[in-house]
Amino acid sequence: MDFAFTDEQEDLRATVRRLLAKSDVPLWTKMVDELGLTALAIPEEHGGFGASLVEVAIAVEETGAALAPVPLLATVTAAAAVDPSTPAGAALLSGLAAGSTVAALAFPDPAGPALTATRDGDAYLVDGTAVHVLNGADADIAVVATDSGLFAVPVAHAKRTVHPTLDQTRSQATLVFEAAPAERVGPSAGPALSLLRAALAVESVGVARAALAAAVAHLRTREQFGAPLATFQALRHRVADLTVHVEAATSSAWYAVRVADTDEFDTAATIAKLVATDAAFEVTGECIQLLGGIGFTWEHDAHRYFKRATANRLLAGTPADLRRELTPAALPRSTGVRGGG
Amino acid sequence: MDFAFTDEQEDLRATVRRLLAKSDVPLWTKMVDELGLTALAIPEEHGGFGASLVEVAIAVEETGAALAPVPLLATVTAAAAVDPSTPAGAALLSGLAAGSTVAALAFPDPAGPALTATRDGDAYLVDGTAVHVLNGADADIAVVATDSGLFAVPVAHAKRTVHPTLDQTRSQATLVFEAAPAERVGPSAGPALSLLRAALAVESVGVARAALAAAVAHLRTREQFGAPLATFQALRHRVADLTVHVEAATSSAWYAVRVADTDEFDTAATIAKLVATDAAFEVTGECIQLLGGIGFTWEHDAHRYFKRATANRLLAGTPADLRRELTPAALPRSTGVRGGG
Amino acid sequence: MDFRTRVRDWLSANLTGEFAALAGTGGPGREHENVELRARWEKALGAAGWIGLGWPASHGGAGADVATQVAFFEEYARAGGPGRLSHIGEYLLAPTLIAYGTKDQCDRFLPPIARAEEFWCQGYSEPGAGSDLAAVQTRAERDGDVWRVTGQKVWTSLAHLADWCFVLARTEPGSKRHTGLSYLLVPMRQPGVEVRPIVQLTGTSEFNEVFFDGAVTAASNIVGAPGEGWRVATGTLAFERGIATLGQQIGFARELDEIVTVAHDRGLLDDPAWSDRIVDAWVGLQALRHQALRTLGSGDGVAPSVAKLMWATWHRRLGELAMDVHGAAATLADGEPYELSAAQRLFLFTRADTIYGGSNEIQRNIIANHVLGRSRRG
Amino acid sequence: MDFRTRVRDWLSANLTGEFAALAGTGGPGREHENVELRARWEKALGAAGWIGLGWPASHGGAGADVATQVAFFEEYARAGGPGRLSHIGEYLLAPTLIAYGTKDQCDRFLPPIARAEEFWCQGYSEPGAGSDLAAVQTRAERDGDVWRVTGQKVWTSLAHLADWCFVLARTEPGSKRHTGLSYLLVPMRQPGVEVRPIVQLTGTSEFNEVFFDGAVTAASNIVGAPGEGWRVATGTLAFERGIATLGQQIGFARELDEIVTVAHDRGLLDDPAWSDRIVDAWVGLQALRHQALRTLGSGDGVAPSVAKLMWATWHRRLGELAMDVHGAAATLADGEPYELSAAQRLFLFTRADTIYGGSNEIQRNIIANHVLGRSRRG
Repeated sequence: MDFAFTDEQEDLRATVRRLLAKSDVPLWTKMVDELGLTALAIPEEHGGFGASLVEVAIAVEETGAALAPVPLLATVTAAAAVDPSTPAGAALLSGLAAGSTVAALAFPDPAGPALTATRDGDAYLVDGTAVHVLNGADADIAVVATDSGLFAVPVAHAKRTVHPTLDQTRSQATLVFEAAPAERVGPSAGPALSLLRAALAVESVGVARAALAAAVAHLRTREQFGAPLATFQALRHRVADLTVHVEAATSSAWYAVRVADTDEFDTAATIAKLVATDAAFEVTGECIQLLGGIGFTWEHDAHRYFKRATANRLLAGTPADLRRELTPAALPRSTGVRGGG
Repeated sequence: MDFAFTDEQEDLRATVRRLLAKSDVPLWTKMVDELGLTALAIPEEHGGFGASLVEVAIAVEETGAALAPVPLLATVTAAAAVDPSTPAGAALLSGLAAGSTVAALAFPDPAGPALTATRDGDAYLVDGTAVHVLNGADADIAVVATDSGLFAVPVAHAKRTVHPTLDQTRSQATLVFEAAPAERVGPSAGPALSLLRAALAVESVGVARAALAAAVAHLRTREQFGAPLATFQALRHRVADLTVHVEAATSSAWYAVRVADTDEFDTAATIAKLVATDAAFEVTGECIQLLGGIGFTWEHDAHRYFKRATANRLLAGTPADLRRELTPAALPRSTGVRGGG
Repeated sequence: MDFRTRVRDWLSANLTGEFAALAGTGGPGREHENVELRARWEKALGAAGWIGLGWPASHGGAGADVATQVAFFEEYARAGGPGRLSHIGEYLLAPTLIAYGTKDQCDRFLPPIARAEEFWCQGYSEPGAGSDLAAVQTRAERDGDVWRVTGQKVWTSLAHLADWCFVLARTEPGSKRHTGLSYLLVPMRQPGVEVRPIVQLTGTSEFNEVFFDGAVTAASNIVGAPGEGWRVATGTLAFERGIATLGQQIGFARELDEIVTVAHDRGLLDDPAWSDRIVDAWVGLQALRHQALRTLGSGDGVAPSVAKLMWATWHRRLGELAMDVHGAAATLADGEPYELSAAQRLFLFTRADTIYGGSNEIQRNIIANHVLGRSRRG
Repeated sequence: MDFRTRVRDWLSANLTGEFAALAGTGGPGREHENVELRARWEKALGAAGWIGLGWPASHGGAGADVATQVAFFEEYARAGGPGRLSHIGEYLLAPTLIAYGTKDQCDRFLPPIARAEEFWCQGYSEPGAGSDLAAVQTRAERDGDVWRVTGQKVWTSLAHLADWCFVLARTEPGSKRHTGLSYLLVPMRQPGVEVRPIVQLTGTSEFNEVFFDGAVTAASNIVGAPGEGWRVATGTLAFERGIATLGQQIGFARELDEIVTVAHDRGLLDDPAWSDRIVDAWVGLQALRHQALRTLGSGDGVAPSVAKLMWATWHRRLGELAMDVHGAAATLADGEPYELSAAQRLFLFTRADTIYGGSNEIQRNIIANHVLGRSRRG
């Protein structure tokens, strides 16, 4: 397996990073119009660049590192879930590639009733409630995971409640569908959740890396007791441990991206979500500690990284949920006897 | 609640410590004959000193710190469990006070059948299997926890299997009783397990403290990269964290000792066992790390502390067992609604 | 009537009427709540003689022993008494004055503290110094009958409410670190003092920056001799926590209860993985209690540092548990603009627990100095 | 036939007969097992051309790329191949000779390694120096045609089996730290060399003390110039792990399987608290694999340190889990005098994992130097 990035992919990363560093407004317009980030993995025949999920993940990781309040993750995960061979899917992808549409995946509460789609002549009607829809305040189209496939529903046809969020850099909405007109954009909701999880994992890598970089910059410049904080071994070792967390998160998140087209994807995305969001939570929390007093001020970005990491950890499957989902993979036979390796 | 020790108790501690420091042989004889340590808490009318469990715990903690391979903990916990108002109990206590008898508490496998005592005329017959009997190789009398009370059984009447142990400083035996003649020495086996747990907790405090002292001595004398290890902040902070563990273990273990005569004892002893043996496990394990290479040699005592801590953690209720036992206390009402404090 | 009963009766008779709304408000992470009403409540406490319980009778206190003071804190916490506003004066300044101040200073400053007529704040930390309390740049110059104070302090709790501030200032120009500092008592309500709240990660505020720009105080308002400020300031630092600990733990138990209720309502308690985690939190709380009971008043040098590390670390983990039992719902705030749930506030503010009042790192330094001997740094 | 199949077929055809008893023996914590038989097994490996796969063809190797070498390790581990004895020569000395040695040295030393006719050990660590590899006191003096080596090395794996030792010795009297060291190749089977096994906490032994008392080696047996020893030694330290990692993880998976079996047999798997804990161990193992796959051959400077910290810490926790699933029974040994169960051996020896081969502390120093810049110490 090759984890290396091509020169073009490295260029893409640098370009996205440059744009984000400018803190340009309107950022989203530039991301879409100038860089075409929503078009990356969309097939060329639908107006995209025909690149892979790797390019998408690069953009998501960098956007996460900048905590940019744009609906990139929501839109690109929705795009990646859509089946281009469905007519409605193809049409939706063209809109997403052009950047004229913002989309978001929509899932029901795992503890509540499923979302359903029923045929109504040539069309479909979607019913049910989707919760924690990411960037739900901005989305035009909800790509809804029902038990009979993936359906595109204009958010205008749903009752939308936008919630205040702990992590203020990303909105969430509850969408209530009551016989909402919908178009089928995929035969199965299957990979949608894994795509969202893998994207949250990769984004969490960016969040953790950026938080650690901020803490490292602080340690290198700030003096205490007559010496730079960066010379205190207890802090050095803490930074080393956090680096290990970031490295592990990077590996598991990118492993999931690299196996996105294989049978392994669901398991890999679940592992990545667990490993990377736990790591980001630990790293961003410890970065507050490394920063000391300013770390818990509103003014410093440290709490924003921490809150994003907290949200990414609890959304789309809590660590407790993910562990239970992984139990069959980890303990494949009830006899407890498994083959080596 | 007063945790302070009286001058006499401090003297006792110093005396025990002095004896242990001499690594005298035969240590046990001196502990019994010269210091009368098995007689401490036995009432004066039965040949003891009539002191409290505090004095006993002092001796147990110090003996643990020295990893002395003597059956002190086994004998004094058995003595403390015996009811002096029973005729056989009074007789047994006299023997224990005189040091002519070594006793040990005997419990069944919690997952197996209970030990039983049945009346046979004026006497009793004990049946069943006791496992992990501490110092089972040395014990003359097993003080057996049955479902109908506490019974003294000469080990000569049991089938004794002495096991090799991970922690070579304390033997364990399995005792199989088949209609073994027994005398009733207490109306209920109730407090016996709590006494053993509290004693293991206090002993673990001694073990942890001694291991940390050995590691601290190493850090203060050994130089690396041109400076004493004790000046490396990462190691200093580790020692600070281990000190916190030792302090917490000390408080919970001694709290249990101080409430031994109250209704709180069972819960306090269970908490003490959990807190103190987990702490000792963590501390003794990390001390190996702080010592580096010599820490995992047979020659250094570090592994002996670690193995004793490991055994104390797993015997008389594993952490997993203890948590389950504490669940009703921690979650007293199934409604989950509890009064404050 | 025994002391506990007296406290309990008084609280149940007085934490009523307008004060009923105060139950559970204020305190760390919630200092912004009900400030004016809490100030009135303090006056009621003072009038009833509950402030200064531990001061010697010769200084207007009740000369209560540690156990009695603990009993007060426990009953106060059990009754849901609000976070205190006069505690900085009562527990930090007053012991300092009693130990190092003149009779005139005690006569002038202790009674208004006991009556809650004057609130205090602490001017130690400075911007950029982090936990290094000796890195004082604030300076004070003697100018005739007054000291003129110029400089900046930070992390000053309740400065916006305070009438006075005890300030560590450099009075010997060119002096370094612990030398040349003085301990000055400076009135807050004057033109040369500006207080700016620091908004913290919860969106609320309880710490402040305090700017002194030629602020004036009478020449007599110095505790100890000029240049002795470090000794005076550190001599009473240990008063900061300790006695309040057992009362604080009652608040912790209440937070844990709320978590248990949520876990129960969400059906988590039948899952041993969840109940084990809650049992661990409960066991940790018992361990905090055992630690406090064993070390309170023992004079053990590292006990305050051990206790701070233990409770701050335990409390931070409790905040994580509070979020986890809510699951994904914990990512939604209660209202606009940034109204947080109790669990979210607990979760976020406990990140500050391990930093303020002597960070975990500082506590580890103190313990290591004790166990391993002093090191060159930290 | 693809490479993997070739390896698998050879192993299944050869790990039979007397060698069948070797399955799963040897390796860290078990180096004392079946030593003579394993030495014969190494000769079989050598005869089949499996030793030196990664060496360039110009040096008698197969010039295999990283993926191929990984494939060999994976198949070897999957087949239960025993712990290797020739790996120190193959993976530590050989790359050093290829990078820094003369053609004569390569011609003399590489073929006997490839045929498993000569085993090697590594003479770096010294008593009292801990992780400080530059604290070398062993000295070597040039005496006509030979070097005479005197000093003591410690933690020398497999020294009792080794024919040769590569020794870091001080050849410039009075030199300090990293300067004045030379990298010498010293024959072990001579009167001036004494090997004493170090008994470890498992009661078994795989490390040794090695005493050199005027031990002799030919003047030509120096790699690099005199005084360049530090550069030569550290230039190839990173070879130590890395490629073997994925094979090592197959062994870890086998250990985890045994734990799962015990947990199942004891009825623990129906308890979510236990299954969650095992899932966490399994997830950690997947994370080790992802880390290895991403960083293998990447040339990332901190990757070996990150990997070492990750696996050693994970493995230590696995050892604790192995004991815990047995419960109280884990406190009983298997037999006299001190025969340990697999779980006990795993548990105890994993305490060494975080110390040998660069302790966790040393790895953290290396990572911190990379992320924060070098510090004065460590």
